[in-house]
Amino acid sequence: MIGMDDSLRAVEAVLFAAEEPMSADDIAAHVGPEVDVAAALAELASHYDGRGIELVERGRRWHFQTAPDLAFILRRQRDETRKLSRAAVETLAIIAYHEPVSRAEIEAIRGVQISKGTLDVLMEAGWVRPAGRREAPGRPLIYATTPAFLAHFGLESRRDLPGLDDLKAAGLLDPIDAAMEQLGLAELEEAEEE
Amino acid sequence: MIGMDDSLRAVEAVLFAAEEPMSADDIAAHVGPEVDVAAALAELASHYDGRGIELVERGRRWHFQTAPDLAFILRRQRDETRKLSRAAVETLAIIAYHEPVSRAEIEAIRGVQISKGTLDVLMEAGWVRPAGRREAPGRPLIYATTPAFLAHFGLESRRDLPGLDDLKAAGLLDPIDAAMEQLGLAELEEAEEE
Amino acid sequence: MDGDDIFDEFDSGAPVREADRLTLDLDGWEGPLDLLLTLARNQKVDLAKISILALVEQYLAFIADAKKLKLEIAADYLVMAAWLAYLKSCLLLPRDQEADPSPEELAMRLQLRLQRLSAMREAGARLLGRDRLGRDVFLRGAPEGLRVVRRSLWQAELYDLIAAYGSVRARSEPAFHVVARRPVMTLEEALARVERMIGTRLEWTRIEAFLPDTQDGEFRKSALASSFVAALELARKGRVELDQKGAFEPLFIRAA
Repeated sequence: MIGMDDSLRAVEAVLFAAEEPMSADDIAAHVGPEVDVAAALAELASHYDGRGIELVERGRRWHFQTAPDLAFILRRQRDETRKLSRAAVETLAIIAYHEPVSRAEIEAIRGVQISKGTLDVLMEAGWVRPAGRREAPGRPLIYATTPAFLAHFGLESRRDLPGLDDLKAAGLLDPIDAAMEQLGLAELEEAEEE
Repeated sequence: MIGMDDSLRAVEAVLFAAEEPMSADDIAAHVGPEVDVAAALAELASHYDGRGIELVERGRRWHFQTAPDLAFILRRQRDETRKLSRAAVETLAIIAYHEPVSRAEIEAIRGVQISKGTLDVLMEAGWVRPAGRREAPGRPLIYATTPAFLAHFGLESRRDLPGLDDLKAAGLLDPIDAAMEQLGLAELEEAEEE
Repeated sequence: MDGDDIFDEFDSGAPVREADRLTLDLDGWEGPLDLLLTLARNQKVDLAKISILALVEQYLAFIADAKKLKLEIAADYLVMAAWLAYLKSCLLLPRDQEADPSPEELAMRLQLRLQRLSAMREAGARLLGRDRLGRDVFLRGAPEGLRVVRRSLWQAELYDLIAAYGSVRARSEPAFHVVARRPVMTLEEALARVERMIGTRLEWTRIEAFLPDTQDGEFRKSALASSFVAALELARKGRVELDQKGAFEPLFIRAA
């Protein structure tokens, strides 16, 4: 005859090592007929109540599980600062200057196709959101910037973005630069396909 | 600030959910810096002492496992682990007690060449790993045991290897002098010329 | 006889073999040291106290028996036998004071080797006998697992944004390409000119004589190239003949 303590220990170990939830009969098959499995389960459940793990019954089967309020600990979040790719920055700029725009319009302005991932990244960053559909053939999705976009870039509103004349004055529309950048573009696009 | 109870619960949950033994740092990464992991581990270990499950330290990593005396209950639900060959067992013992050792040193102790497969089996089991090269002529690869070796054989550290102190005291773990193990080949050659 | 199979039936690590089986069984020994160790154990004393001489006798007798039975004996067993025979003679013969190492030293080394192997064999057996993970003790059967969720914090500066827009717009500005006119003689012009000038000239004339008179170096180059191709074309049609003594030599042309 196994004492109550040993019964408890046996049931505890069997449930711990089990790969699936176990019924009382499953457990009895392991620990032997002399063990009062129901009593052991009840005592174990009360012992683990309020601990980091608990013993739970689901459809007459028992298993240990992590206490639900601690689930967040099992998913550790790690933040990584990453720089936006060139394609993403250009896409974001086009959306900011032209919003709302469809993907086809972005591509027309950029002169280069954009991958699905590029828009995803901008949406993940919280800077771009889908802003409905254009009432035009195909009803394409259109995109716009978010308040988080303005906050991140320190803008009161989109009107704070420098206009084309300002860009020209700052030399940012210099065609020679553009030609040179275009040369490098093919490689950049390839790099984005990671 | 998390209270002591919550710290305990968090560490307990992490160790229960973990798929592998965890170092205190691993645990801290999940439960957060405000938890005194060492204190929680000590308290948990004493809480589980004598239960059907226990908290053990193996090579500075911690895990829960079933109590050894309950093996008879649990064994039947498992496939018998594959049996190791005598060559593999001896090689494992030599590595564990002498580490790091080169293959030539293992062969010197056993008096026979070891087949390539023997070390492979030990590495595949995750018990042995290459541990760099000896700064000696030929720069031979040297081997050592892993944390998984300690975990498998229930050793807190290599200091717990059975009989380690006695073997040391008897000089049986002194560095292997390959020349000495050769029994003096020069004399042998002389003998053969007779 | 390497006996080094990975998974055989042996799981104890501690060899227990019957003395009377030794003479018949040469398989299953893991080398001469293994055989020696088993013979030594048959002396039923502490390895530190065994008689090396008796052990040597046993080993040599064993090998002799095996030879009598015409059993195949691996070379390393024979090497060990030779060495042991040498050791035996050293131990029995009058002492050579010069000998280094001394026979006693050699005997002690052999003893130490046997002790070492024996110690590791026992250690292996003790390891295997421990409460082993996955055999005697078990990890949690269905751990939830721990996950690390990576969250990207995207970074970009306002300047990057504006500069990117500038470069996009600059790229899409219509570009004007002005191609400067260069003085060239077309192939058609050269063909007509060479054909007209060659007439029925039967004397060899250098191709340069067919070029227009010009100070413009670029135009002259173009005219030379076109005239050369024109000459080849005319030669193909059988209207002219070409002659050149060697590479880079003057090229001569005449009517065919």
